[in-house]
Amino acid sequence: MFKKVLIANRGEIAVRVVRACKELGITTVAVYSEVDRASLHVRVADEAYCIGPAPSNQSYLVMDKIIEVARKSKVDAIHPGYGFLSENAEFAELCAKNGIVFIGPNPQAIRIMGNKTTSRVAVAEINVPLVPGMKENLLDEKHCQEWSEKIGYPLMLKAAAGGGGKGMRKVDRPEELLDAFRATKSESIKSFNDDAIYMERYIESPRHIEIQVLGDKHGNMIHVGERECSIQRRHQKVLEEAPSPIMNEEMRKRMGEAAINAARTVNYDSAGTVEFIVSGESREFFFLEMNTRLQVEHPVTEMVTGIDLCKEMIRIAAGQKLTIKQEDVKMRGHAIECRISAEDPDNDFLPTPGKIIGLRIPGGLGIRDESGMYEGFEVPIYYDPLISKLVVWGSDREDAIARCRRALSEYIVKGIKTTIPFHARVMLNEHFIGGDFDTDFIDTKFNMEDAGRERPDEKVAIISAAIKAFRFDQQNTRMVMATKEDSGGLNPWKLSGRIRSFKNR
Amino acid sequence: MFKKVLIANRGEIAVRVVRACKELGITTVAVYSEVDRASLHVRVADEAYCIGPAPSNQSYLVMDKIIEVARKSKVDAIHPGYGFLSENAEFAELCAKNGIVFIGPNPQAIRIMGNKTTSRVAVAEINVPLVPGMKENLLDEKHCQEWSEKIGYPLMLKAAAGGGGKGMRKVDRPEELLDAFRATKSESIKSFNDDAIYMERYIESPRHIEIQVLGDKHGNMIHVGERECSIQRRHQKVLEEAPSPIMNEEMRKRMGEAAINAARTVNYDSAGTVEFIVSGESREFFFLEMNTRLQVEHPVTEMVTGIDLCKEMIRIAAGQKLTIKQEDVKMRGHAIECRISAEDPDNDFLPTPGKIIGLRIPGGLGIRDESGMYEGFEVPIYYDPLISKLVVWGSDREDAIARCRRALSEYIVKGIKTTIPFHARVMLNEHFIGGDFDTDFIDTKFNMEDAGRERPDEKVAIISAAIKAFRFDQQNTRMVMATKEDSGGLNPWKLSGRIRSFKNR
Amino acid sequence: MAYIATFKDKAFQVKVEESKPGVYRVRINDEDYEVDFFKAQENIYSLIIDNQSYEVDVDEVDNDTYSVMLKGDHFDIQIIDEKKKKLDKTFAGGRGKRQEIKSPMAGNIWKLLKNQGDTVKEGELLIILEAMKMENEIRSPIEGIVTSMNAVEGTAVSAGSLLCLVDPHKK
Amino acid sequence: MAYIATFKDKAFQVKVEESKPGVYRVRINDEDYEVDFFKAQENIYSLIIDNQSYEVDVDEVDNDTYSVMLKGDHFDIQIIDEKKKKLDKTFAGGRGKRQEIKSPMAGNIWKLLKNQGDTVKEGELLIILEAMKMENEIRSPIEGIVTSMNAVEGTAVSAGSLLCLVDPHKK
Repeated sequence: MFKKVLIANRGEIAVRVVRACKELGITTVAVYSEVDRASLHVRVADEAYCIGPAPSNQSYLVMDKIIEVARKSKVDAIHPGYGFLSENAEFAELCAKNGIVFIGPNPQAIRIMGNKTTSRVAVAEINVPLVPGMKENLLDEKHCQEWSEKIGYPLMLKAAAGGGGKGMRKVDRPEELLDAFRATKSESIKSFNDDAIYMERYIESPRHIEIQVLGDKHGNMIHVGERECSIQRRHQKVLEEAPSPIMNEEMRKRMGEAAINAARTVNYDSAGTVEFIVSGESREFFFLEMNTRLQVEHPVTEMVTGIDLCKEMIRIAAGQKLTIKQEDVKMRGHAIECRISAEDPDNDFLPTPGKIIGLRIPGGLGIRDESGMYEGFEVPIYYDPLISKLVVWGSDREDAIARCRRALSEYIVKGIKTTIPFHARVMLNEHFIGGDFDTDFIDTKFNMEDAGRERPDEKVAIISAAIKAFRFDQQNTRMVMATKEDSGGLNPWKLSGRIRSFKNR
Repeated sequence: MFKKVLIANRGEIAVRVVRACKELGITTVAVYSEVDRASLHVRVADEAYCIGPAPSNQSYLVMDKIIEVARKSKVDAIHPGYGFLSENAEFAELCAKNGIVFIGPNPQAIRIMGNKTTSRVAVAEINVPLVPGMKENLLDEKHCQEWSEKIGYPLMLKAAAGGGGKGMRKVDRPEELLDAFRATKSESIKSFNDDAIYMERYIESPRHIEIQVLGDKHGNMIHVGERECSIQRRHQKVLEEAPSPIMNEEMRKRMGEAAINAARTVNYDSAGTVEFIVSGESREFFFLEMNTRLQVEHPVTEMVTGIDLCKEMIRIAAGQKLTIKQEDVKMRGHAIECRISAEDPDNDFLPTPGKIIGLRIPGGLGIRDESGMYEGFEVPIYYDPLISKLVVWGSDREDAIARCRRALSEYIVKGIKTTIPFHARVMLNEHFIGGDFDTDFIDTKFNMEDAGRERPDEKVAIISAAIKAFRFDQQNTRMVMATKEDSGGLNPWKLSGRIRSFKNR
Repeated sequence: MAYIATFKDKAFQVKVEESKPGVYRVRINDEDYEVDFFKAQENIYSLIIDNQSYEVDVDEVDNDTYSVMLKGDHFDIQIIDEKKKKLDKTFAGGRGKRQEIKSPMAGNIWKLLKNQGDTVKEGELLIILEAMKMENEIRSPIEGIVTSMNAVEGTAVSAGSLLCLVDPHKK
Repeated sequence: MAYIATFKDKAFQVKVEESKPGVYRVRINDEDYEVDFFKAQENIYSLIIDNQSYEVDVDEVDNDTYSVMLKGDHFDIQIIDEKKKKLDKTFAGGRGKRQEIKSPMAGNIWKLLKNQGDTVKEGELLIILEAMKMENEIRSPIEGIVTSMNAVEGTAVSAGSLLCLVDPHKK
């Protein structure tokens, strides 16, 4: 096993990896940008190195700086977390060149699976179902016209290098096609510096369901069940669960086998995720892409299977054989993850960087906190707004939702607005409770249903605000009085700053 | 199912029960003493009623007050938690008389199992093994002499009404017998207002292992595995785990059957615990007593079995049938509970009531926080010093210990001393890690081993304190200077109070 | 003390008095409430009203505006001293007067969609602000004319900086 | 600044200077340390010393005495200004002088084991204090005579109250 590991990341995922390493007896090395001196991952790691200014292209994304720290601190391996350098084949190769183990799959697997087109070509060969569509890229407008006739409407245009919901466009009618073609191309070049796009069928009531796989360097490969990730806002996952409410054993077996087959095409040798789009109507499933890293939502799988994916990934990288057999993988109960972001759900999810001045994290049975924040932490403006994940386990889906609702009611983050109230309202939504949703649900139906919600505790809110105003007025009066009496002529206006500072009591 | 439940308790167990009720959709009613207005259980419950002054015999123990609130708030049932009225048969009967369900077993079960002598008589009849000894009480010194010859040395003298480690005395030699007889009798009358004592064999390398049972009102009864509770300080449990490091399937089956048989003698119809003393040498096990309530340490069983004992207990009280069958009870992994108390482990565990001015609770996979405190909470002097329980799950015992060590290193409680450092050091102790301990381990071996520990980070501690002193001195100097310059002659000594208040920055 | 509370364009007459330490009598329009109000943590209060227990998170976000979190829901409530309210009326401007568009957060000006002199509709996009890897749209709250554009593309702004002014069309 | 640090009867010469904001140069006896000292939360500091990261919990418990928690271990460290240390020496009393026995916590006096005029051995039980359902034993730190017993059975005391005085035997 490794003696020392560098974590080339920040925030909650860096804390997650530090914890896994500590529990394995591995010394941890954190890297941090100048604004991240106060970050939790720096505080919990055994060693810490500053690697440059705040913007990630001057720190977390600079491969040479990371390698330099890795050599200086004499680590055996680097864990990339997610984002940043986690799916960069060049970085994985650079690690190898420097005699450092990259905790992830082989670079070739990253390279093939990192591109939608090459990955589709790879898996198509072994009969993993693909959304009916092109295996190559669109050449020009004429080519686009031709394919639209083959595929039919509605159809999707997608950036080959796309991800995170960017560079996708649904086209409903032929007259929209060419405008959409140009717009998708230009968005793709802007976002990914690559204008390659392709076309495929639009799947009705699409659900996003993914399969977690684990492969080792000795040819063993298992899947550890699915995650339902259809609760999305603008194509970004905001809430995930395991198992999927629409899954049964037979379908899980078929999707699991498809995922293993897809991973085998690149001799996958780490923890990875094969994403599928599933028609909520026909229950057909189609390969979307493979993520060659630990996912944000990996904890829900851990909660139901009892497998520590982060530790398994480290063990595999250290050359150990998988000790878990497919038949040992048993799902128990149900898990839900709420992504807690520094965003204001009552104001179009506007980011809300700032200082966390108060914090109460929910507790009790079945509650897991995956947090990168703490009381007093200043959420920086430079990085992703994800500050924490609340993961909840229950004996079944109904129990997990009830517990999640309870946990969210205990969760308090003061100083900045977060998405906690949004999740609390999702947990009360009838369609969500019924498992009846697709990837468009939040953007289309939920918002309308949510806006019309009742607010039975309006009076209590008014009472609270009024008493607070009253207490402030009383205190203010007392202080001004006291000042007049005691200060022997000191100008009370001079104290106004001080009085103000009492306002937030 | 109940619509509304009153929780006749305070602190972490009241919070535990409120959470279970909320997750079941039950409205919760808290009761609180005057000093407990700020307690967490009042904040998380849906309703709250003050029931009198701080001392528990004027509030939490006053049956009539509790019943009055129950009637006023129209609850269907009362959950007693542990301690207070939880093992009071009279209270259970009073509930019934008022048409309120007591969430616990039938009063007769409480009555019989609440007394060591009657419980021993009951279980002896159905061949549950007892520590070789008397089934009646000692009459006088002569009677004591006679029995000592039958049992042999070393032997134990025990108060019939005893509990919590009080009223027990080991006697090694005949010449100590009569003094010990008198001392145990007087301690028993002082502690329990009852001088009945009895004698039994002393078990070598005694381990305290208990079996959790669940029985319903329809005659179904299962056991859900054991808890190892041998880590004790002065006969008080401080750390528990499940499973026991000395257990195997065959022994679990035998002890589980013995526990079910013991519970059946009183038609046990709730969650309950049958405690055994096990010889660490011969592995013989003997019935000690049955606790007819939820135990402090119930969470470790929940973590390994996935069964919510608190919810099961409520469902049973509501008349539902047990849905879990004996063959469905599967243990997965290993769980450890550390009791976090307001006590100073570096000062003979002296209680440390006071205000919690800072709090960071550990997070991540396998960590469960069962806390009755929060930042800003003033731990009152009137009640038990238990303020929180840290419960940790791991894939096996080694993993659980590693994770517990990691979690304790993240746990910060500021303002009062707690037992967190004690637990951190237990997790490093070789005998504990090896599973090699008995109920005397902490009081005898551990303290010596612990006192001789190395302190490799002495220099870092000195650096931290010195920089803090330096920063204070700098700030102080700057402030005095500033005062001299700005105040135009104001006496700087007048500001000393203010300067002091900066000291703890 | 007498206040006017406003929530979602509804106004309520509110009277508050402290009946004993920590206990308040609150009248909202014609209903009376006896409130045990306890500060549990910084800006977090435990209220017991007729034995109903509430945990309420109240921040004063601005002069007279309180942000209240209660059972997972969010309320923005304005509390104004009754006397002051009368004064305020004379100054009342609202949507009929000049709008100062301020940056809701620290970030970078990614794009200007309008320039000084441009006319805008209500809800029309003025500026795109980039922060935390997200593009945030700043829209005009009224129909009118951009009378001043202070934001400059590619520059950093802090929360609360004036980005531009929109004046209503003269009527 | 120069200090004398004392931990478990060992004394250390300590020099501290701020080399740049938040970075301190600390010399302990002959060893030099460059310390990045960051206040993360109230009384909780993140230290980076030669790229080693430490989280340290430091409270000033008393004048010049610091309670330090570090990696699950606890250190009581006295930090005294070097100049002040020299002064202090003349007042040094320690175990040879009168001992004021103070209550370590709020509680009730459950039992007095000694009365005024009794002689006591070092470690002998003086008083049993009850708090949080526990009996807490107050013992004599020295051999001597109880010259004053201020505690009264059955009464409540607050933390820090004087319980009794023990004078050493005259030698």
